[in-house]
Amino acid sequence: MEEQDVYQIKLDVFEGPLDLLLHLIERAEIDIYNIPIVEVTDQFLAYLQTMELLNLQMAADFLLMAATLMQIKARMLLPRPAVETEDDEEDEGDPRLELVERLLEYKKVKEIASELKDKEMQSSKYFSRSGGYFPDRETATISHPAGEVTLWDLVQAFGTLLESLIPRLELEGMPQEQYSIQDKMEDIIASLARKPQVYFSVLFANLTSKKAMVTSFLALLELIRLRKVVVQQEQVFGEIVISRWED
Amino acid sequence: MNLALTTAVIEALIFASSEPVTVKEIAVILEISEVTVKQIVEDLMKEYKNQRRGIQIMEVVDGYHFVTNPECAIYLEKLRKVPRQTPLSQAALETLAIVAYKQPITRAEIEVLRGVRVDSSLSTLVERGLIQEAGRKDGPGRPILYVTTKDFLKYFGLKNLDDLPMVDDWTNHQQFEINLTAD
Amino acid sequence: MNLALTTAVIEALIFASSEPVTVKEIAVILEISEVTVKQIVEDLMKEYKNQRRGIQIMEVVDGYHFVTNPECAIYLEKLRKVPRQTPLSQAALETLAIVAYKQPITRAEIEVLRGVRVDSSLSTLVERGLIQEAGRKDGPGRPILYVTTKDFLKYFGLKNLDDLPMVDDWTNHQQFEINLTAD
Repeated sequence: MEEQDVYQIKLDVFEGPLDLLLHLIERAEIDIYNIPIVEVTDQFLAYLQTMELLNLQMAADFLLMAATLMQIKARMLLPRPAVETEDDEEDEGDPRLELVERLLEYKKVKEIASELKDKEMQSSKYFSRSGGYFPDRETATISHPAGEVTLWDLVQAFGTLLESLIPRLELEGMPQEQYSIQDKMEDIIASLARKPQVYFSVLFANLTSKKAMVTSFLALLELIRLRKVVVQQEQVFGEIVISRWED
Repeated sequence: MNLALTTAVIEALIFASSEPVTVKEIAVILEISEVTVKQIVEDLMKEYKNQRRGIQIMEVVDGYHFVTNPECAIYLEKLRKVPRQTPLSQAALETLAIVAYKQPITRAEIEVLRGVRVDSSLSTLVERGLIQEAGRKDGPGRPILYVTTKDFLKYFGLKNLDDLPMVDDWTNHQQFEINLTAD
Repeated sequence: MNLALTTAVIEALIFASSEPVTVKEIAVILEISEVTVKQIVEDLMKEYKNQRRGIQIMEVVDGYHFVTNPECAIYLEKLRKVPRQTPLSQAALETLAIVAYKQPITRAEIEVLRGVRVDSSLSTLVERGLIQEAGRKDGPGRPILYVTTKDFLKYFGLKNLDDLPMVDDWTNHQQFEINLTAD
């Protein structure tokens, strides 16, 4: 049936039972203060059936709302004592009152949500500086953007690298490789022939043992001593960059 | 220290800070009056704006930061190195709307208003830094209270909570006592 | 597209990218020649330099990015010392714990462990100087690796990483192989 189709299409669109109820009321153009509870309850239950048919996970919230609706329906069908204040919509005796209030509140939530959505779209056109390339705490060090690093910095950086890498490597039980300082010096020069600069951490990232790292490190120191390479650091604690010695 | 250098330093401060810089902070750092700072920042803002540069200074929450010119947005989206903010889901937007207007508020109170469980949208919002925990409510279970963050204001381009759209009685925080019948 | 807008877009691209932008990337995005891009970027660089602005465009290994003018450095140092720290959120703490015990680690690996996106807590932690980028992992996409900083140790009163409290499973790496299904 047509009705069923509507439900099927809308299935995943509802944010919850209140959203569904609001939809049913708005679609039928019913006065929210005077909800035809029998009709709405039937439609709500039909929706739940559709969910079951489609094997969708029935949310507890929907079941709770169905129970609430049926309870209100039952109370509506009971004979009510005549009330004098006909024009008083907020008749305390009306079992629908609490539901109506919740629906009205929820309607406001939806309105605000859609305003926020507009604002989100609007402000998504402004991009701020992302990723913290020079985050707050390190900004001050930009004063020497390519300042040379001291040997001590390098040793420290290496120490940090070992600290973070070795436990992992040793636990992973990687096979150890054999390197000589000469081999490693050639490796570094070879990487620098391909690229003008190499990151310290990248150079050491593939090494699988402490010994290989120490060998590479000594090779690097030797190259620095021989003025084959220079090392630079863009920020304190930042990446150390190795490049060819120019001139 | 001349005006040119003062202006340059203010520009650098606004750029370098990871969070917007306040007039007060700049005044303290430069040892000049807040009035002077405000004047210089406003001139800088105008300068960037009039030159229709790719970046602009924007006033947010209680400070200033650099943002790109919205006219460049379509090109920036092509740059993969700009982390893409996925827009918030409808569920998250509804939960956020409630927190924004009713803060501080507990999870159970939000659930009464939305009629659904909100665990997952709450944690999304906390993860994205749009809301945060702010102590606990007195009473049974001492539930956690949530409030919006400064990032919430920044995210939606609001200067403060009063910038939120007015919605009937919702703007009057006192008036709305949440009835915890469903708890 | 006129020169003014092209220049503005290039400025915005250099500003907004989390990593330096290359001439080639800009050329592809704007659909103009690399020669033109290079000319415009160089003009922009000169403009910033001649005006002795607080921010400058700098050419680095793999592209261009904005940096602050070195003349402003002493004031930026002061900014760093202006206290403005709110306690870390639970989300940020969890992310930090993972980085501390699993470093070096990529964003995707952290997300597998936490089960949520961690962009925002990662950038908070980087901004606060508790973690930092440390090169890239070999493999597809060469994702950025994160490690904790010295400030992290200071902040938590640790002498070194070995001072971190032992956490059974976590220290046993065999048991805790990260499955990169989410990458």
